[in-house]
Amino acid sequence: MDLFDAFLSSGVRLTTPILLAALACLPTQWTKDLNIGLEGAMLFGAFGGVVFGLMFQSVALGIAATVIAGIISGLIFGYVITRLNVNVFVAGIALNIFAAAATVYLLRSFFGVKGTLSDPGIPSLPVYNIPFIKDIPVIGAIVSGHTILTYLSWVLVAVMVFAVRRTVLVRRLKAAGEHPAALAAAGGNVNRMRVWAQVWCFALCALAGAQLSVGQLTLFTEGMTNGLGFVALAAVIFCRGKVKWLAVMSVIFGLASAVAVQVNDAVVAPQFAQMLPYVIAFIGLIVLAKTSKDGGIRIATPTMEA
Amino acid sequence: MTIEKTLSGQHSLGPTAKPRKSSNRSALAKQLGRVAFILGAGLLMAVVLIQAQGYQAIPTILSGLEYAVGSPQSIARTLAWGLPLFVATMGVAIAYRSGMFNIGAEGQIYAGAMAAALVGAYIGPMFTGLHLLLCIAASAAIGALVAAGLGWLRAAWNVDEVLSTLLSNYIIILFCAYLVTAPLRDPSRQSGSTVPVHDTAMFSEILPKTQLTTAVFLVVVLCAVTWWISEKSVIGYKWRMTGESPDFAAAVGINVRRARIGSMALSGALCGIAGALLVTTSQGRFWTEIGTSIGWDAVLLAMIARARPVSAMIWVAVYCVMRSAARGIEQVSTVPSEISLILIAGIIIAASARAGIFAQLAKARNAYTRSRGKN
Amino acid sequence: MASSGSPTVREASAVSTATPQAADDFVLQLAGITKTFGPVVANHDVDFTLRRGEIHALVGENGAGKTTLMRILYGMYQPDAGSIRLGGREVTLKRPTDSIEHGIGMVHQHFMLVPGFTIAENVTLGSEPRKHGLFDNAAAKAALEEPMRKLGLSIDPDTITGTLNVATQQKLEIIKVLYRGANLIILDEPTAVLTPQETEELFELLKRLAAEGSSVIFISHKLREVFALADRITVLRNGETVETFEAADADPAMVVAAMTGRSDVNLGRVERDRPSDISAFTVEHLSTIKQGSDAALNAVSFQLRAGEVLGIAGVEGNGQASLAEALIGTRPLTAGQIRLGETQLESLSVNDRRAAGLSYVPEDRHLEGLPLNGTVAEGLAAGVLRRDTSPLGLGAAFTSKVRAWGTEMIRKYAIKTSGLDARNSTLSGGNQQKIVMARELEDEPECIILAQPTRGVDLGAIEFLYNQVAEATHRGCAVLLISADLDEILRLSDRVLVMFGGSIVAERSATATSREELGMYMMGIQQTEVSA
Amino acid sequence: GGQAPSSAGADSESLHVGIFVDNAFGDGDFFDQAAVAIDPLTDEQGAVVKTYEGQLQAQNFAPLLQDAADTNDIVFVLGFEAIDALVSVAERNEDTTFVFVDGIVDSPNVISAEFRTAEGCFMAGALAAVVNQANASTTAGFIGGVNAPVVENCETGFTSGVSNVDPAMQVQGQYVGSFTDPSKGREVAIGLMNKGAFSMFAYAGLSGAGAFDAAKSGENIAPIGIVADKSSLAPGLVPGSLTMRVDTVIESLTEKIVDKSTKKGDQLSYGFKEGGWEMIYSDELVTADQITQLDGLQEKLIAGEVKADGK
Ligand SMILES: Nc1ncnc2c1ncn2[C@@H]1O[C@H](COP(=O)(O)OP(=O)(O)OP(=O)(O)O)[C@@H](O)[C@H]1O
Ligand SMILES: Nc1ncnc2c1ncn2[C@@H]1O[C@H](COP(=O)(O)OP(=O)(O)OP(=O)(O)O)[C@@H](O)[C@H]1O
Ligand SMILES: [Mg+2]
Ligand SMILES: [Mg+2]
Repeated sequence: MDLFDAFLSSGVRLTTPILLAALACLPTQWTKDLNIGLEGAMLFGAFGGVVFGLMFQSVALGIAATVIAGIISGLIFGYVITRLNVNVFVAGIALNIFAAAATVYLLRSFFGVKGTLSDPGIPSLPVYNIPFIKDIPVIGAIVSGHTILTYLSWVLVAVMVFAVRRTVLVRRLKAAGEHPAALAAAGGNVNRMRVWAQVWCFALCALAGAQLSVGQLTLFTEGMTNGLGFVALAAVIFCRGKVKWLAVMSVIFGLASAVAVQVNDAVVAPQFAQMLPYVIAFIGLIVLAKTSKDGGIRIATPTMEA
Repeated sequence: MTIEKTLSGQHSLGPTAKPRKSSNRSALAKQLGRVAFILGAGLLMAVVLIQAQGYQAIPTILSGLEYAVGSPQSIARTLAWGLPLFVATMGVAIAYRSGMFNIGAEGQIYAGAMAAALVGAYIGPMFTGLHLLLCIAASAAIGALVAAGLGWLRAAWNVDEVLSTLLSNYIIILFCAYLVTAPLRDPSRQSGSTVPVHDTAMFSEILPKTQLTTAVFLVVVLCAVTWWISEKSVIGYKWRMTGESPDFAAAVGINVRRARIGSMALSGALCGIAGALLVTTSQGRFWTEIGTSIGWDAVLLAMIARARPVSAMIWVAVYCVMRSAARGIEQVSTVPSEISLILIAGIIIAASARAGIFAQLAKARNAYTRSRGKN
Repeated sequence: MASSGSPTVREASAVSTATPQAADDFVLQLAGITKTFGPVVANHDVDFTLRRGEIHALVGENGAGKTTLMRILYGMYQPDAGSIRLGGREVTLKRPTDSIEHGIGMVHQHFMLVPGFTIAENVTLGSEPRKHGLFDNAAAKAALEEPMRKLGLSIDPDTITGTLNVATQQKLEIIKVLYRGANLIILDEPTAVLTPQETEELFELLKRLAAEGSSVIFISHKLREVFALADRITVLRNGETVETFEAADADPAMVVAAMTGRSDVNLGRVERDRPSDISAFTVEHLSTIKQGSDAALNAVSFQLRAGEVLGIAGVEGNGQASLAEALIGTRPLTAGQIRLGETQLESLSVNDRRAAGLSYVPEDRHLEGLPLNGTVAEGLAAGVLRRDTSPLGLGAAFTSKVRAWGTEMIRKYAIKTSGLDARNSTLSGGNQQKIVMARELEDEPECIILAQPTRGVDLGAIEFLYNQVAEATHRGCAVLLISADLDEILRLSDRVLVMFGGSIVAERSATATSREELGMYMMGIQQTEVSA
Repeated sequence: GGQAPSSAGADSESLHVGIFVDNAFGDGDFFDQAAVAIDPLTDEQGAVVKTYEGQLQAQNFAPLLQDAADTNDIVFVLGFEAIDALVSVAERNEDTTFVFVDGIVDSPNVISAEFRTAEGCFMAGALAAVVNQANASTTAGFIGGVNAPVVENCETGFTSGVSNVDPAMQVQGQYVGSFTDPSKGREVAIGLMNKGAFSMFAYAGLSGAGAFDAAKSGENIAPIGIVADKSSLAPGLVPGSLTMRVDTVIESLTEKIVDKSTKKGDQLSYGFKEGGWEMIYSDELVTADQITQLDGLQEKLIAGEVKADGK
């Protein structure tokens, strides 16, 4: 495999968690409940992947259990932001802090370890090397040699593109965000839509986290999401609700991270290489605000009434 | 069905306001009730988490509190830990109050710490007060510059400040890390840090062995001034109105753009000063992780306090006690000190869900009485 | 814009399209409905009946509880007490779908259309046609054909709704109701955004539907419309039923008395002195670029004399909002001049324009008029601060000064509130508007811009506010009155300008024109040369 | 229910030892290796051991060190960031003996114990070169956590170790940029592999776990462990580890302090000779001949015949 192929392959791997998290977040943007707790949800997903994997001694069961836990969390989160009327921005920030602390707490309580949970018993997702294709330059690196979750993330992109065009559900999700009263008046259930969006978000974040902990690695470390959730958030914001652009942005961020990994400190200081995705996102944010007619996006921040 | 809620359009922190009681006493009672609920919820979570670790909850909490506030020394130590946090939280709160969600506090703290460390190390030595003044001024200036720049992007080009400040954290922190690992590194040190500041750029300790320095006076002054600007001054009125309703502010002739940039500048300046305090009260130099998570703490605390300066100060005090107690608990048990972060996240949810919880309870009670009535 | 035929004006003698029948012909009976929101009693023991084929008007002042009652009927709110009978059978309506199933349709006070959706998507929202579980766009379009034809609407169902004008959007709301096959149709203030001609067209349609057997509940603040359309009129006051009239036996004075509980409400022109001849405010060739849904200004010119009230009539979205914002300075100009007395305003900031003597009552008081979550004191403070503080604004007298002034304003404008620290959102619309008016009029401006000053304000408060405006003109203040309510314009103005598509298309003396004439200009059917 | 919290400062008869780390235990490396000393200290020397975590917050260091001074006779301090606080706290607490581990602190009140990083990493380099030669690879990989001096020192030692064994062999170095990002660490390892590296050495804390994980998942990598025996991270694939005996250093220093054979202000240095570093080789992956070759080199290093910094 030559270096360019290696770079592409690395880029695809680094794209997967970002893409999954971004796909997770997208419906919450439709319902105008943009969940900035992605980072925390992913961290729980990573933790769940390892813990459930160990518990069931099967990666498939482990991931299934993680996703179920994600769905339950989504229901709770949805309840909190709809029925209990907690601002989603506040809840998201609290979730991030909570996840960082709670995973450490649980790690200590249940496994008596700090920092890393690494165990030979942790199962991992297999990598599929597709015959013939794997030997084609460029294509091979992109298509072959990844985990099922990478392929699933791209299937989900296609599913979402289709769903946006054809399904009633996506229409109602969007209506719940754009004009909730209209949906309510038409007999739809706004809160249910808002909860569904969060359920989807947490389920996919569970996958994104699991991809990190049992897909790319077979261990869990504290704070192992390392800001990926925020990068995914940036991708969601740039795509302006469009799945195709979401995929494109995720790939750009994935490749930017791959560059950071490949570039040697003789070329540029590692800090600058690491900065790349954030700088791209920052510039993108400005360009987006300058070029869009309605002047950029606002995250649903809370009103600070007493 | 809660269509009522969704019909009101925006999803706000609490349900739309009810008529405010005119008497101050009932307002106070309501406020106290709120605090009691929140602290009760926090205490409940603490008991559960400690019990789950196999310890007796109450004695454990008490020994933690003993560590945090059991003696004048403990109180001084707890307070000393929180000094930068007080300033940073006030900074974040004043931006929130003006409708600017500055979650870039972390980055601005790093920038401020770097500025103070450089001024402290490369200028001087000189008269202590002056040297400290220079350090503080430099860090306030750099913090203000960063935040005002982001504020300008929002004011002029409508670049969402939540995301821009968030991303700025990473960029600033990485840039500072670059500076201390390459051009500004102290060659005698094995890790990335700047050379130490001169002694004249350090606050002196008031109570021995507590780390409580004369910086406490600066912090008191800063908090008081920030409170006054926010709540009492005309410029504070303009900023608050900009936060409350930018369209209203524009229509009555308040310069919304200036208010946004100005409040961000003050916010950034305070965060920068918080960074300076990290350098000038304890570490004496900048290193790659100097501000670890103080900015995020400030963001959370300002949010719990709903950006009200007085309540922000109270919450910071409560939080400092919690953190200190958690460190104390960690020394006498195996309960991880992360418990304080879990609690604070739980408390913020409890605080913002309080009204919703009571509404749900009332609804359940109504449904119950109605079903009883029918039978 | 399409217009149908030449509408004739009906006087207050309604044509009954259905003969009153026996009680068993009630399609709807509401009995003893009570609904509270916390301390607010929105409906108290309300009774209401509706006959088959009847058009029944529901009137009452703001906050009387009309919308609440209808939302209960539409399943959006649950009543605390009372019963709902449809066709004689008692029903529980837990959610809008329940009501929709019972053939109830509602056109809401505010548009319930998702701006980013196509027409087909919007109309079918909530009961989408499906094929294999997926949205069936073709079926949706087909189902729209019939109702669209009925309303004389011929646009591509794939058009994005947000790009349509308000009259078309209003029609879409009705198409939504028809699409669902409703035979009990509720319309909550449907004419607020329509021209007289469009209103007339809507009324023809409603009558046709009633004749075909549908029953209609019609909410309006405009008595003229009520008498033109309704068979019966029910009046609500403070959440209670006052009386139900047969339209044929009632007259407007009786209804107003029932609504307000007063018999001395003036519905005619507001008495004022004649304006002076001194030119006070001049606008020349004002132009802006298009922003949002409102039309861009296209070289608008006019002049106001001291003490004069100049009305700007027009269907909303034809540049009135742009005009108000351009004048006060929250919207940039591309060309033009604004002169107040001797001062050129066009390059000044909002604050400086205000300092020069311009005042502004914005159209949307919840967004621009007041800090809705702020206190009454904060809402009033802007006025006193403008006059009395240093530019840097660190003056310490802030609180005491504002409080003294605020207390004075509450007294002078009879603002009903629990005090200076009450939240603005807890005040009724009329009292909120009084805060805005107090703040702006106490500035003693040389010219004041009033944008929709009495929208959603009840009759009592309107009278009070009109008197304040009249008093200001006595002092020599020039008033630019921008309103979608032609009655308001005709009652208050000396001259009327009509705006269409961002330009001024007509100038008339208020006493020498009629609603119908203005209506023609508002629709852009006629155009005259206007001298600035 | 549950147990009561243990009260601080109980049992004043026995020896009290504190271990302070500037971040937190669980780094998988240095700090955890120090924690290994807790059991022997308790069992063999009858000491009461307490740990303190600075959580990388500057305001925590001095108060926690003060707490440690208040309760303990001897306090071991690990982590460069705490040096400033250590110096000032040690100055004010004459009764407590402070030991800084892994570096020299210029203070008359502190005992310093330094590990000669370059010397240890030299042997890791030598192992890497030997393993590479056996596998026909011409490149060795070095993964650093961040570009801090201590890591760069290690890279220097590693590079000279490699070229001492095989002057023609190349070293590819790459920094992860974080000590806590194993998934990036994995990508870096794979990146180095694609640049031709076979054996590689990760001085990168938790990020280094990524390299072992890559090997475990089938990438063609021979990761060399640092600080502790890391063979369990990729069973059967780790040719050896450079272990850093923080635990034995702590134990032996405790003994020395108790029997007063060392005193404040002393500066001790640890290398292979003093038992600070130790190489562990895998019997399966490294032949007896190779081990002999490496042991020989280690002897020369100890004797000063070869220099770890390549000079
Ligand atoms: N969701 C709500 N929460 C609290 N109070 C409400 C709510 N909806 C209506 N109200 C109150 O109920 C009363 C009746 O309101 P409603 O909207 O029914 O009046 P209305 O007759 O339709 O007025 P308008 O002419 O302004 O449309 C008002 O005083 C209002 O304050
Ligand atoms: N969703 C709601 N929640 C709480 N209070 C409400 C709500 N809707 C209306 N109100 C209350 O209703 C009162 C005024 O309502 P109303 O519907 O009469 O408004 P309005 O004056 O007609 O204004 P507009 O016509 O511009 O909406 C206020 O006291 C407000 O607090
Ligand atoms: Mg209404
Ligand atoms: Mg209303």
